[in-house]
Amino acid sequence: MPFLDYKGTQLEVDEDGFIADPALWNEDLAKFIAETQEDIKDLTPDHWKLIYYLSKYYKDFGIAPMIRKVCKDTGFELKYIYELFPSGPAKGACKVAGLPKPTGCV
Amino acid sequence: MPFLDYKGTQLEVDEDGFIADPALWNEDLAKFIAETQEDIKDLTPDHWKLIYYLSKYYKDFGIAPMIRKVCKDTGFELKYIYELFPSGPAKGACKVAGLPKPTGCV
Amino acid sequence: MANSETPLLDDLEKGPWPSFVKDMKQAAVKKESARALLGQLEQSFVDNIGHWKHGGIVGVKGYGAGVIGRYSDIPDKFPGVEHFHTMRVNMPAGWFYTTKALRAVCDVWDKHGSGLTNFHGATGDIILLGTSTDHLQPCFDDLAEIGFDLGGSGSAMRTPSACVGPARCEWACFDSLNLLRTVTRTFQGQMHRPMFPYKIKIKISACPNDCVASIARADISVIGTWRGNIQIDQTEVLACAKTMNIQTEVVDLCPTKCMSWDGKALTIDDKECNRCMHCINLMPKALRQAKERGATILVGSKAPIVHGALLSSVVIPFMKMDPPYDEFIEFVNKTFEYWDENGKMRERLGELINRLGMGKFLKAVGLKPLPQMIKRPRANPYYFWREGI
Amino acid sequence: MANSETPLLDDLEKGPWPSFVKDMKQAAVKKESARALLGQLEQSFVDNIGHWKHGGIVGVKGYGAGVIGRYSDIPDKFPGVEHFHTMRVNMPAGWFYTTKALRAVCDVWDKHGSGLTNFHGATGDIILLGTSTDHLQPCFDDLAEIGFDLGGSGSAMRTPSACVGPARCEWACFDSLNLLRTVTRTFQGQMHRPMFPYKIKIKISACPNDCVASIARADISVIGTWRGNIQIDQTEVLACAKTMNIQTEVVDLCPTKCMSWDGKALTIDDKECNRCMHCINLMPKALRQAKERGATILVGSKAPIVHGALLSSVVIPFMKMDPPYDEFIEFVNKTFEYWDENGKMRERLGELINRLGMGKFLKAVGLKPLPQMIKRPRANPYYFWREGI
Amino acid sequence: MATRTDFGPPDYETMLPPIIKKNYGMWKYHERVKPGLLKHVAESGDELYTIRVGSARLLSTDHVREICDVAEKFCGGYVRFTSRHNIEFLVSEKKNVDPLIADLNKRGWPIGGTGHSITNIVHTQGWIHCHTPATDASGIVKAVMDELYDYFGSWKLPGYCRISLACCLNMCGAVHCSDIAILGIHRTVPKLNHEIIRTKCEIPNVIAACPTGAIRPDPANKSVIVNEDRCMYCGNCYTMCPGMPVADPVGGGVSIWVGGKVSNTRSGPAFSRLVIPFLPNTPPRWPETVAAVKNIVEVWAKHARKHERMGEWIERIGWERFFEIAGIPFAEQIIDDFTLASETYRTTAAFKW
Amino acid sequence: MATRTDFGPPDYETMLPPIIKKNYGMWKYHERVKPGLLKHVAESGDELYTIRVGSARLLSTDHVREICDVAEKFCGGYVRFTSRHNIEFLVSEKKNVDPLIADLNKRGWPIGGTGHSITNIVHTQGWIHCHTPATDASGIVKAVMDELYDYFGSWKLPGYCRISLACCLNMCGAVHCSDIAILGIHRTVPKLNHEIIRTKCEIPNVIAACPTGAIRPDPANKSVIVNEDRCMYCGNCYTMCPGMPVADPVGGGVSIWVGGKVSNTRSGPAFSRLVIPFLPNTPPRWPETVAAVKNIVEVWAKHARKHERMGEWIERIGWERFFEIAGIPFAEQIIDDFTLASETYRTTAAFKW
Ligand code: SRM
Ligand code: SRM
Ligand code: SRM
Ligand code: SRM
Ligand code: SF4
Ligand code: SF4
Ligand code: SF4
Ligand code: SF4
Ligand code: SF4
Ligand code: SF4
Ligand code: SF4
Ligand code: SF4
Repeated sequence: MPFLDYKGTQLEVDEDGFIADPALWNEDLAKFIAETQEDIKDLTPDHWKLIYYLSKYYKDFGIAPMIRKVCKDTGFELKYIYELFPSGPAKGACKVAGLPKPTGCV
Repeated sequence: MPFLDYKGTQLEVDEDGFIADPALWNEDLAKFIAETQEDIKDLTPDHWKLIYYLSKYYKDFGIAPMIRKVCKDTGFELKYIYELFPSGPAKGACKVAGLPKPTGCV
Repeated sequence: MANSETPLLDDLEKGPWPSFVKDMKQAAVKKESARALLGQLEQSFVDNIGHWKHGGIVGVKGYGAGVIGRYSDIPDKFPGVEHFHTMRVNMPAGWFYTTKALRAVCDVWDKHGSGLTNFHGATGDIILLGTSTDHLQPCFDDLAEIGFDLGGSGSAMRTPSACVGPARCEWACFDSLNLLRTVTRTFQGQMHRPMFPYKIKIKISACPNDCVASIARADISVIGTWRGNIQIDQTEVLACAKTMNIQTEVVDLCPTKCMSWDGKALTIDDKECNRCMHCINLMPKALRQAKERGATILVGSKAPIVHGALLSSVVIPFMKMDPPYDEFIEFVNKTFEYWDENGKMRERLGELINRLGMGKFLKAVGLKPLPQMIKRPRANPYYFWREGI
Repeated sequence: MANSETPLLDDLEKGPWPSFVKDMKQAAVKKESARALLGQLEQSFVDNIGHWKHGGIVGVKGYGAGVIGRYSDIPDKFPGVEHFHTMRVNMPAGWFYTTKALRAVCDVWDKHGSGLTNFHGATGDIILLGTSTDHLQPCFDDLAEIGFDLGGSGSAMRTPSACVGPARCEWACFDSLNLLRTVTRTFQGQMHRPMFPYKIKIKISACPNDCVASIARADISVIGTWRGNIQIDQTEVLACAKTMNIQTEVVDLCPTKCMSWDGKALTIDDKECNRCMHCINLMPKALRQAKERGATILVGSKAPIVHGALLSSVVIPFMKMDPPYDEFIEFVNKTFEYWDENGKMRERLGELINRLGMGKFLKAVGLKPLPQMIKRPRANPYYFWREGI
Repeated sequence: MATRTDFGPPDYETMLPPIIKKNYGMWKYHERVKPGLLKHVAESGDELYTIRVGSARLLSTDHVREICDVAEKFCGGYVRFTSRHNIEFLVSEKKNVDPLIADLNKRGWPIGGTGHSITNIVHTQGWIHCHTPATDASGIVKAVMDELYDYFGSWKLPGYCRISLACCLNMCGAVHCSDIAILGIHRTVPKLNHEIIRTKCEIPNVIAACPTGAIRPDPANKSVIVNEDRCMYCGNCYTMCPGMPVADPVGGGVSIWVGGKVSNTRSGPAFSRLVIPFLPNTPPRWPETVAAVKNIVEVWAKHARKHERMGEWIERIGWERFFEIAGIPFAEQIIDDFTLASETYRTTAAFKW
Repeated sequence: MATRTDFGPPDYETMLPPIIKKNYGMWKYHERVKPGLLKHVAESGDELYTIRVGSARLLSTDHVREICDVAEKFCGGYVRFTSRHNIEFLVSEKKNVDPLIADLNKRGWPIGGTGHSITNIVHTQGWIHCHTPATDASGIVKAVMDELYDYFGSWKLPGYCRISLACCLNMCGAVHCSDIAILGIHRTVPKLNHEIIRTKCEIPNVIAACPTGAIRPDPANKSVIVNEDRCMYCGNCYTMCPGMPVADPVGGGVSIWVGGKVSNTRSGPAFSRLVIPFLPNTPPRWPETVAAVKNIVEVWAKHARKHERMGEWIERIGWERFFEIAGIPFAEQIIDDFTLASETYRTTAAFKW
């Protein structure tokens, strides 16, 4: 497992840059991941809206929401989500929001 | 619905002699039903064992136990149950134990 | 009757087919309950709905089965059918009767019931149609007197039945009536005292024509069959050829296409024959089953409640069927045991097998898997590997 | 190599069939990652187990699909395949290439990847087999440069495919390649940005021979068909008769038995023909499909995960298939909509239809029930009565 | 008195006519002499004539006695019934055959039901005795048999055609495997009586009884809730619980199923399949049902090949063609949506227009 | 840089050789000249020759370039691949056909795969690239095709025989509808790593992934429990969750399925069915698997009628007979016990000994 240098500590992430222990997640870490892993310098309110939505949904249901639901609930179109997170809701937004790495068919 | 004269009050039973409101059931009523409906004058300890077993099972699970279970749990053979209650566990014992009338296929 | 009380039913007295209304009226002459039944039925014809209350649980002493309780939902209008329970009376095997026995049954029923009957119920019992609670025990006592016992009902083994078999059919591969007698006698307790998760039925047909529809409506279906070569009498074949087209009617319709006919002789490649009976049915004089005979045992058929109707499926391709039928009785016992132990409330044997898997059933009753048990292998890759690796 | 490091794989260089090991070695000469792959595969041959970690989720900007992430589980041993992602590159319809285009792809892949490919993946894509995370975006950019886009992956519409059709086949009942182009272009978004409950596939075969196996592995299967009479050229029939037995090879094998042959002319009772193609396949010069052509649309096929494999089943017996294919595109859109709205996570269209009922699907996409949609009617009596009574 | 129990039915051996006792298991072949008359020949050379007589099954004791009269006069006091509830007179002396037939004709008792005829309709209780019917049994049977009467006593049909009737989805009998099945169906959801449900029903069993999982518990009320969208009116909950009746004068009616069979001949056993989802209850003669059954019989008779049963014929021509030839409109209910539905879908592009 | 997206694949029209552009949609008929050589004749009279060449599918870029060399030399720089991953050289001038064939022969590239031959084995990634395989793909395919090589370039078979391979139950490809399918299977339950399950897996999805309902939540541990008796090792939970691997060196292996097809010809599309539940993984040449496949091909070739595909032949003779003729022992796993199992049971007394 690779490690990232996060505020002097060694933060464990997997090969795809997802943090190894989702319990460590917080807003600051989100910013750090966004910048180092996703090349997103500034998290706008819309970024945060999506991040909070995902992290709350995961806490409530133990799964990531289906994309259709994400779009419906946030009011964002999928294209726009890709503008916010160019690697997309799964690889990008979920990673920043501290969700476990999406699995299933690729 | 027919009524039985039970200690001066009118006890509602159905055509088959099952009491209309199982909530009214008590030991004394059991004796009364046994005598009037099932022609059983004396309820022996084995009668009671079966009666209590049925009424507890029904309270716990909301259904009458399957016969196999009755035999296993009471240790009574089915033939013996027919000796205790000549009309059998369903028509006889359940009636005396205050369970609702067994339904399903006849 | 100048102004009939049953104008709708009266219409069904007309027409060439025997009229049940006539019989009802005949009984109504003697019996108040039959009269009431006629009235209530007319009412149903008017109302487009049945007029019986739900359920009813009555019986005779020592038995949990054999009587179907029934009460009118308009007893004020038709007090004669306030109680109207039917008794299921176990028929003699093959539905053979002396008139003496039949008359005795009629006498008992005139004494205790409505004077109406079904010869027979769909399961095979004599149905004595309608009596009141107080008559049940006396009626049964009188039936016992003349040698008739009750049949099954409820969560019990049901009255088993068999085709006419060797009594009048040249195709019987074993003695269906004798086997039926053995089964009926062996399982008296299981028939009269419901103890199972649900009903269970056994039906016996002595050849694949299956004249009691056992494959469609018996948890355990016994169907006569044979091994070896169909016996051909070529002289009779030639005789048949005079009245029928052997090529198109017999050979071409053989499902396995294992027959051939050159105008002189009929040949059967018996190894490929699946014993469907078609050719034998069409040429009863010319063709006879092979001499080694027995039965195929199938399990699981039933009507649709709850998970859909099922046909029985093969579990024992061939079993010798000779008295005392120990092997079969042992199989039935093991099957009862497995079902009783594992079946849920109101789960028929076929449904249990579908739920837990045929493999488990086979193991429980000690049978090894054979290709004859399946039409085709599984198409899904979801199988277990139990023997360990 | 005096002492080969891959003795097991070396064995697979022998034998007449083209050897993938040779190709791997060829690539290994140039590419460290190909060399590592060879080593890790040999290790798998020794260990009897794969050596890839679970999952991997990587991609290119703006897309959620098209790349399959993969990491070695023994990277220390084979650092060359520590990252080894494949790219799914959408193939041109019909898998036609100019060598120029092919060479361009090879050049890009030599620059960015292992130098190993699959022509093609089972879904139809060009599979570029193995590169590292940092090369993904540049590789895609270079592919874009030469006009190749990525295909589908994940919970997206997958790269659709079509049979060679009118490009080289006389039996094409519509232009499969043109339709494929339209579908691919119309649904770029749904292919590149997963948004559905699961994967969804469209495959197009221009006649019932179904050379892309669409009926077995496409949520939406398009299969060419026709209405009217098969065109018979009796002269050619007679020519065929010289080299084949028309009676046994064609007429007798017609599943509907609607053909007859008297040694001079072939007759087809087209009303009874089910357009299975058998006769046309055998006599391509003599028989041609009728002139009114179009497609049958079927839905729901898939591999076994989770509820078992399914074949597609007919929902539109006949649809004209002419550009701009609006009717078909509308059908696809409605189907996506229904599935997306009702499908559970990882539930394929066929499974959804099985769960909620074909009737609901038909209603949702605006189709009326037809006997052509079923092999046979229901056998269970559990049906709804929705229109009210 | 200690009641005698478990003695079983009378031994059949005591019920067999002497000719059968003698030749038991030694029959050699049979002939179908004419409709309703079978001749069985034993290895011994003995000949047994069977005359099959149609029966309404619902018999008065007096009618049974009349049967006995006939049997005593011609058959030495022996008679049997068939698995489809017909009466069989067993004649051991050829000379008795014609007089017996004459006697039966005089009584107006129909002779037939053998071979390629339409034999008795196996049926159930209906409004006569059951508590769950969606239609009557005896009434429809009488009406249909009156109409198909000619087919009972003749051999005009290409093959066997077995008609059955059951008055509700419980399908007593073998309607699920009949050439033509007449099946009572309900079309209304149970009308809940919570008081009865609370006091008289075993709720877990009621819930388990529902094939579609439409019933869920309502613990607060000690009752149940029915998801009406999921209910397809099978009435199984009512079987378990008097508080959930489904019968309804308008909702109840008849459905028609075809193509089932039981025998292993040629194509083997098969289920009957839905072709007409609903016909109204129109006593006393159910003309719509009678017409539908007759149409199907006659369409089959006209198109099928010799020995080809309903289902064999339809499977040969295809169901899509059957609906067309029979002039039966296709209805959405015909498309299965229960557990094995996917097996009934058309998973091929080969079908007829 | 703003990446260009959603431009789609190259337009096929730019990839078609001139003869195809000219005669597009106007082909009249074709002939199978000899194994591997097709001749298509257009309404215009133009003739197109196609030479089909077997491919391992896993190609190096250099190999692809070599294909280009050939195509440039003989085919004007055009080439195509088939839906079964063979290479097709499209020759518009007849005179180029023989030289091309000679050239291909020199290279040792197999010509064939048309008509009643055994064409390429459609297959998957196996140990080359996938994370869930129970066996390898390319290795077995090479071993089997080496053994069946003669059938690729000849027409010795009675009909089409399509062989496919998938390395796990996900069945990438169409093995579920192949005449012969080689399918990787696992035989061990997932080895749970609760730490990974807890941190990396969406438990509700993992539970839903199990076809047999073997997984239940273990909320205390934020993990899951697997009912081992119910698990049939499909590996679907592993797809959803890295903490549940099923692969195992001894547990993994190969199963053989037969009788599926795709085309609508005659009998129509059908699923492949299990005949050999397990053969071990024995790289590099999987001799047991190769022998099993070869045996099935040859038994079919010997017994089937002309044009009769594997499944058509077996359905005609009966599966019980197939097991006998093929000498394959019957195994308990062959009897279905999944959701449609009842449809596969023998619901007739008619079968062969
Ligand atoms: C009387 C009879 C019909 C007739 O007119 O002949 C009959 C009548 C009833 N059947 Fe039946 N069944 C009768 C033969 C059958 C058969 C045929 C057979 O046994 O060969 C079947 C189909 C085969 C089978 O068992 O699956 C049959 C399948 C049912 C079912 C559905 C069982 C299933 O598993 O799907 C029920 C419903 C139930 O058990 O709750 C049922 C339930 C009933 C009940 C008890 C109604 C109920 O829900 O409580 C009916 C009582 C009617 C009454 O008031 O008299 N009856 N029932 C038949 C018994 C007569 C006899 O003993 O000879
Ligand atoms: C690459 C390819 C196999 C190949 O070697 O050709 C492939 C490879 C994988 N398939 Fe597949 N599937 C491939 C065509 C198919 C097909 C055939 C088709 O598309 O025509 C099927 C059967 C048809 C179908 O979709 O049902 C197929 C049915 C599956 C399934 C089971 C889906 C189901 O509903 O049953 C899975 C499992 C999943 O989705 O979780 C799966 C999952 C996978 C995954 C992503 C493994 C996983 O569980 O995450 C494999 C990635 C392998 C890798 O590392 O590269 N793959 N997969 C094929 C795609 C190449 C391409 O894009 O051209
Ligand atoms: C008497 C009876 C048996 C009994 O124990 O009561 C009986 C008696 C005979 N059956 Fe049967 N079958 C009887 C019910 C059945 C049934 C059950 C049913 O219909 O419910 C079947 C299965 C029907 C089905 O497949 O749906 C049945 C399917 C046959 C067949 C197969 C016909 C076919 O082609 O599928 C034959 C063979 C034949 O007739 O050629 C047959 C043949 C016979 C023979 C010829 C056997 C013999 O050699 O004696 C008997 C006279 C047949 C006739 O009617 O022409 N019997 N037979 C039953 C008379 C019923 C009735 O009153 O009409
Ligand atoms: C090139 C290709 C289409 C493509 O777009 O790539 C193709 C091309 C042709 N197919 Fe095909 N089929 C092709 C895959 C298929 C498939 C799909 C598969 O195997 O995965 C099928 C379905 C197979 C199945 O049923 O399992 C398929 C079932 C047929 C059939 C029906 C055969 C049958 O009897 O069932 C025909 C008709 C025939 O050959 O008589 C056919 C006929 C043809 C013809 C004769 C059509 C024509 O007139 O050009 C082509 C040459 C056939 C030959 O190989 O002799 N093609 N054909 C595919 C070549 C695959 C390969 O490399 O071997
Ligand atoms: S099942 Fe066979 S043996 Fe029995 S009566 Fe029918 S034809 Fe005869
Ligand atoms: S019994 Fe059936 S399968 Fe056997 S030869 Fe006769 S017709 Fe053919
Ligand atoms: S599916 Fe039909 S049209 Fe397409 S290539 Fe195959 S045979 Fe030709
Ligand atoms: S296409 Fe098939 S069904 Fe039609 S005539 Fe030809 S072989 Fe017969
Ligand atoms: S079919 Fe239904 S209504 Fe008719 S007797 Fe049987 S249970 Fe009663
Ligand atoms: S009638 Fe049938 S479907 Fe409706 S609620 Fe009752 S049991 Fe369920
Ligand atoms: S079949 Fe299974 S192991 Fe093979 S590539 Fe597909 S998903 Fe991977
Ligand atoms: S391997 Fe398959 S069956 Fe076993 S637990 Fe996982 S999902 Fe369930």
